[in-house]
Amino acid sequence: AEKTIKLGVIAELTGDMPAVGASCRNAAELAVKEVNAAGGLQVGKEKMKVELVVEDNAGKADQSAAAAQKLITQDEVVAIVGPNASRYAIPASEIAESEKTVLITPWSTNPKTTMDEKTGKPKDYVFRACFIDPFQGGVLAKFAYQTLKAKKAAVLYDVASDYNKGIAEVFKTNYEKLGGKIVAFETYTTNDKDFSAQLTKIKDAKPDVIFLPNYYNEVPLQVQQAKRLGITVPFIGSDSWGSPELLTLGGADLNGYYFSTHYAADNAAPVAKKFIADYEKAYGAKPDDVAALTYDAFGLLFGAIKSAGKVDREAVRVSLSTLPDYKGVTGDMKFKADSRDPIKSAVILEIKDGKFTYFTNAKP
Amino acid sequence: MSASMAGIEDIQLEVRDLEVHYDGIRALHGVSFTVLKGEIVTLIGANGAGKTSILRAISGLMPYGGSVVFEGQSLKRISAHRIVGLGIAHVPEGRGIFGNLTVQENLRLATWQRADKGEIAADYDRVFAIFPRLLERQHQLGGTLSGGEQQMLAVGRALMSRGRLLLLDEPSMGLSPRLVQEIFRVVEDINRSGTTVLLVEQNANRALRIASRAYVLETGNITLSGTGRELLGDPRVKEAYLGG
Amino acid sequence: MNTMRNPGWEWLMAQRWILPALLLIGFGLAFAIPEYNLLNKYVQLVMMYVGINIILTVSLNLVNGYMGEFSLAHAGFMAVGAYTAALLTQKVLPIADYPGLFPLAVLAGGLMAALLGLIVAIPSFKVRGDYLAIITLAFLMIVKSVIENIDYIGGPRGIPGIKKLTTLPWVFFWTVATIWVVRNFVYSKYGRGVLSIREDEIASDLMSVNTRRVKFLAFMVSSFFAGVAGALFAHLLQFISPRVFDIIKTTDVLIMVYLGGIASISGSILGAVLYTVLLEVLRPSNFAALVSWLPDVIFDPLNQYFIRHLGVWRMVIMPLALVLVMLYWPRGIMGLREFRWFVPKRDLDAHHRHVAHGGSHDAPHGH
Amino acid sequence: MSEGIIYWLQQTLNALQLGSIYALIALGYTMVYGILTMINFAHGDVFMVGAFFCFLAAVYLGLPFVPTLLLTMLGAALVGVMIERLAYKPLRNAPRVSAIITALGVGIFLENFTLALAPYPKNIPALLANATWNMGGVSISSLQIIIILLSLGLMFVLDYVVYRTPVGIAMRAISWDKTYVPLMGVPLDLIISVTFAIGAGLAGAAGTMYGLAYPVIDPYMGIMVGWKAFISAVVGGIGNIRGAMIGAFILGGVEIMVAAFFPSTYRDFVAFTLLMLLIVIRPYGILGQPRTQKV
Amino acid sequence: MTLLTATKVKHYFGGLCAVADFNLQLQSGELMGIIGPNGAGKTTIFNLITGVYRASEGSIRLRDVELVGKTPHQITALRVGRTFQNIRLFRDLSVLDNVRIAHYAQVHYSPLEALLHIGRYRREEQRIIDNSHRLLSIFKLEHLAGETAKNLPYGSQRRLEIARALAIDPELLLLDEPAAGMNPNEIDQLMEFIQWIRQEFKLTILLIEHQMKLVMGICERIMVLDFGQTLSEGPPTVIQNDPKVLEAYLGEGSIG
Ligand SMILES: Nc1ncnc2c1ncn2[C@@H]1O[C@H](COP(=O)(O)OP(=O)(O)OP(=O)(O)O)[C@@H](O)[C@H]1O
Ligand SMILES: Nc1ncnc2c1ncn2[C@@H]1O[C@H](COP(=O)(O)OP(=O)(O)OP(=O)(O)O)[C@@H](O)[C@H]1O
Ligand SMILES: [Mg+2]
Ligand SMILES: [Mg+2]
Repeated sequence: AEKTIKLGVIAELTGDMPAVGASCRNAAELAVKEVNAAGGLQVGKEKMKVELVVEDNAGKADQSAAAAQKLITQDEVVAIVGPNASRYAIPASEIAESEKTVLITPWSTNPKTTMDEKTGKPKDYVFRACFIDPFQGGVLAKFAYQTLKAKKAAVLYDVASDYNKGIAEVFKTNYEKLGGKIVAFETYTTNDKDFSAQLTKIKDAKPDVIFLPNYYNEVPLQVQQAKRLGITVPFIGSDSWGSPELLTLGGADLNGYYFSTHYAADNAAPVAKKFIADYEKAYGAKPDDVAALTYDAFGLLFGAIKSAGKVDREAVRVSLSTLPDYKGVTGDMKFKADSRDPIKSAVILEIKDGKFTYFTNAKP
Repeated sequence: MSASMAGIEDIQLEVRDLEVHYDGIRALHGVSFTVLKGEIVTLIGANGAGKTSILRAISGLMPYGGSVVFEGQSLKRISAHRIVGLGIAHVPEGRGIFGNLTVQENLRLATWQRADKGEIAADYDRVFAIFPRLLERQHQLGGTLSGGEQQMLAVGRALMSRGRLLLLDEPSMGLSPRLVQEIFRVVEDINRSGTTVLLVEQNANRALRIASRAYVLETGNITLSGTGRELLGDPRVKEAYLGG
Repeated sequence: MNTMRNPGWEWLMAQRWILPALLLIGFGLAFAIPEYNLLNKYVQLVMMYVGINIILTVSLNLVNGYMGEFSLAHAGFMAVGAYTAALLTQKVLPIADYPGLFPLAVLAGGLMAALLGLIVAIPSFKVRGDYLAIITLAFLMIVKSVIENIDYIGGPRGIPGIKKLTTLPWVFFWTVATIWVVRNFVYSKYGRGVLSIREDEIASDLMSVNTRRVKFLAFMVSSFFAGVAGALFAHLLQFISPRVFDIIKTTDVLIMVYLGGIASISGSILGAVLYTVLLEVLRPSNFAALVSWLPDVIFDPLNQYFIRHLGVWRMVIMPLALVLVMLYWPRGIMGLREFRWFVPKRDLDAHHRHVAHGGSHDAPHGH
Repeated sequence: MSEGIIYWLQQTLNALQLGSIYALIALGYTMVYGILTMINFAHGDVFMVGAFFCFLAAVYLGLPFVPTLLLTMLGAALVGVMIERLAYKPLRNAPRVSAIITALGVGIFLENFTLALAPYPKNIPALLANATWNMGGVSISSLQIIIILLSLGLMFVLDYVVYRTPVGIAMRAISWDKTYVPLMGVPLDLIISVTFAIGAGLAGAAGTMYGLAYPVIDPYMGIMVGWKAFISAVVGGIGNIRGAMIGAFILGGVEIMVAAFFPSTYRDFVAFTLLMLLIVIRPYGILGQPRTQKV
Repeated sequence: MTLLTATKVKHYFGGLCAVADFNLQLQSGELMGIIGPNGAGKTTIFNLITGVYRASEGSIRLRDVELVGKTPHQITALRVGRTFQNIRLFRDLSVLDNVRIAHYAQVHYSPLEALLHIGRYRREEQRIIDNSHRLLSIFKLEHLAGETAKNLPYGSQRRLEIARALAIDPELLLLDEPAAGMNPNEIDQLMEFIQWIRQEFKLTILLIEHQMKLVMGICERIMVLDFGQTLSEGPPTVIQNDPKVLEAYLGEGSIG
């Protein structure tokens, strides 16, 4: 039989964030289908087909590790894409690191995912396709203070979720450094649907802007409830807003608000436009940022394998870390020699007429 | 009077070759007997002889082999709550009072299958006339009644369901001598007013005295039968059940 | 009690040497497997999960099965053990220089969990049934909330980069220790006290059982081993966060306990093995590999339309299987029964003193 | 009005709304819980299925509010009865905990089965016009009022059914001991099925109302809600309708007020500690009574 | 010598006064009966003595130890054993375990010895097993040692309950309606049996019973309770003919 390149995916297909897992799997399958449709990947002199092994982690840390171990030792994949949430990506990355296999997490923004806790240095084999929390928190603080000219800000975030809490804290630090005042720093817990107590408190504190670094399935509820309580100030958010689902779920309630994310569909490069069209054709829905980042993770991998010229884990790692500027759906990215986090920029989108519209590019 | 001499229309309950199993172990080995209209029939037997099992089978609380025919109708595949509707009332062993219901609610529950409002009211009066204590305790929770009161309630409940055949499982258990007398008197009264009674009792002396006929049950088999008087005089019964 | 009457089985169960023999072989293998890579690392990892799950299941069975309460706090105790041990190995003990200190950390995790077991044990003197279930649930939520609010231990971000100290021999050792101690407990006056509390607490007290002391011990032993399991888990996964120990984790352990059977050590072992292994076997690619012997005409469409989508469906199949098992064995597969290997010989003999040789059954409720 | 009072009033209103939402779910929960004394882990998931039925009816059939609500209740009731017949009835004479675990299994099944069909969260359209009034700084919405009234109304209806009607007496009798219930002429299976149907129908209604109040639904939305219903029912006193209501309001009140007057990070800690103390102080719930069991 | 003294014991359930003014002096070695109408408070008195309920007022002393305020297991450890009006065996446990459990206070090993099966564990366990078997064989239950208690016929369950009560090595044995559900013939056997264990185990017995045959047959002294108060007290012959007792309890008729 012909030789194939085996790549693994670990996705949150079941458990607490199935939508993330579904997008990740969809984009992965799309990426692989495209490559194979083109006859396969050019490795050295031959074209090789790509074979995908998708594993569910059931939204559990231990199953993430098991899935990683299985993909590496049993399926002998060349590299792994996923998991997405940091709390699943970290245990999987520990396995990848000790088994010397490249793992790219599309969406884990926790700095610790790619860092070796013991040495304080970056891990050798663990990469990511997205920017990290401190970067984004900084961007947003600046945006709120300088662009929106908000002197007082309130934050409402999920205290039980690493991502939300991380960004909220970075935002707070940076915002205060700029001279702004955080008038309310309120929390809730994952799966809460009622935020009225916290929002009433926030209303009482009279902020100029409210920051919601929360997931797109919670943000509409928060905004609606805030409006019902008579809160009129604008809201801003982070990349966790960046799913077209936000618009379906939130409707017109969200018009006029801003959030930072990885790319702007309407201001995108041709690669992105093509991806969006293909994805929509295949799955009947617009890709969210997890899908886009997963697609880019595969793009990075394909590039690395191609330039390595052979199907070898170590070679893939070396060529990935030295990959020249990669033009992906979510923008241009490149890994610095001493970092596993790509250098890439964020964009700020505005929600206008029920659509995401490009507002500005942002650097911290 | 024996069963064979009675006309078909007189037979109210006919039990044939009744077999019952618990966890695969046979507790009744083909028991047969009949109860005629208007009789008090008593079943006596040692602990574990299977008396309770017979009653449970008749009122459809457990599956069995053999047949049970009530007023010409086989009860075999009829569910327990329908059997009540057909006219069999059962005062179970241990009384089966619903402790979280008041006395009144316990009584009311037993009228589930009845629609005759006026007569229900009359039956309440009848029950309270028989057991004035229940009237006093109408609003007390069943679970806090004393043993004797609970027994009264259990019998009262059976009366409320207007059974033509009353199955009584050890109604005198745990009652003071005075109440025992009272219960037996009530059983006779109820019988006199037209209700057939199938009575299971440990207090063989008394039971045989009020019984028209009796059967002796030993480890799942009927070993003796006759009129109450006959058995009361039978030396075998005397030795095994009436004590020295 | 009547499912296993065939003579071969009877003979097997009567061989008292088998368990010690298995133990020895087990220990040998536990060292040999990682040393010589007899099995691939994925299988090794799953084996370690199985071991940890056995510890969790056997220890929870003590409270939920033997004592008949419905505790939901197990993941909470596990968290306490995990955090205590991880903090010790990360920040206090010089583990880098002396990896041999690891057992100390595990022990400390267990002890800390046992200490917090008091929070549940004390209300249990007064509160029972579903009301106690709420208390255990509240305990779990409180533990989670406390961890989330302490930034020093990572808050919701948890502790990454924990040293990988949990190895197959250690897991095996602790699994055996758990089984042994819990079994010893069960076959002692305290264990019988626990059983009698399940049956009838008032009567138990009136038959001289010091119910408070017994509950106290049962909760302590149970939470101790939950803590141990947590400590091992932390140093296997190399990462812990409050989310890892949420109500879902408790639910998993509950399923394993009741699947295997209440008040049965062999049942708990069975439940943990079945559940853990089945979840892995039902992974699409594993499942595909299992049925790959099928002819292509059958396999290809099966794979194309079903197996590849098993990722989501395995979580549909698992609970269905659980329901079916419960319908068939309402007390769990081994409910109230025990492999005679686990029953002390003295107990076995005591129950069969006057029963003719061979006319035996599996000891009821493990006695 | 001073700002402090407005704040107070607003938070009280918030508490009332959250409490009634919990009550809506807890009432159905406690019905089933009351008679079978079985922690019905699947209740929260029937509630979730109800919310999805509501979504289907509103979006795919384009139905207005009332038919949607009725259809949802009917659908949920059917699901409830099916679960009872297939998964609980065979275990009626088994230990209580077997049915609890079966319920757990059924719940997980419902979650993941729904998930397999609908991996992304769904949005429930606004079936009711939701007006918001501002009364001197305190805002009240029509939906809030509807939910509060609905849960109060339901409580009275259920309370009447359980304590005043023959069906209610039968239900309570079953909860005490079902062995001899048939001897009263009561069709045991039917009553249990009816109770399940009512309980599940209420879960469906709660799913709809919840969906309107918090319009984003997903397959796992029932888990936490199920636990909260369980807590409400137990805190109020198992099987006690009014108790469930009170329990729900206590839970809602504590959650809102702790967040309102403490740093909100401590909410869960304080709320659950209070809950624990409450149970220790009242080991049979607020309105519950120990089952008088004579020694 | 007085073994048990109760003075001015009162007990309320909510508003209900179940025991109004109970006084008792029980001599060591005595066999005394308590009778009285249903709901007179007889069982409640047993519950007060054994610590199931805490007396609202008054004092109950075993020799000079005050029992009010002690927990049931503490009282049991002072060698007070009892049976129940409604059988309360550990239904799902084996017959042997039912008896072994009641040895709890007499098994002397520490939790640590129990967890590791070391030290005194083996010796003590063996001793308890032997003693349990001894009791079971006295009650003709030895062949059923491995049987689950709930599968026993009613009569055997009653016997097992007494065996279990004896396992705590009581000095004072409280029997609550031991003859309930027995036919007259079985009651005869029970009477003999009670007298025999009394000798064999050197027991002081207090028993509640509605079967006059048994009460009048074996009790040396009888106390009649009504509405939580002593109505009459004395030897059987006196009680039998006391008009108050006839009126409140025995009714117009005979015994049995
Ligand atoms: N639930 C049960 N499980 C197993 N065996 C049972 C059960 N109920 C009764 N048996 C057995 O069936 C036989 C007949 O029991 P049954 O209760 O019918 O006797 P009985 O004549 O009513 O006795 P008693 O006078 O004690 O009430 C006995 O041997 C008893 O042990
Ligand atoms: N736990 C309880 N709660 C409320 N009332 C109770 C409780 N236990 C007993 N009682 C009441 O106290 C009174 C005495 O009850 P007790 O059980 O002592 O009577 P008894 O003399 O043993 O009667 P019997 O001969 O019927 O067993 C009764 O009126 C009873 O209803
Ligand atoms: Mg009987
Ligand atoms: Mg009594």
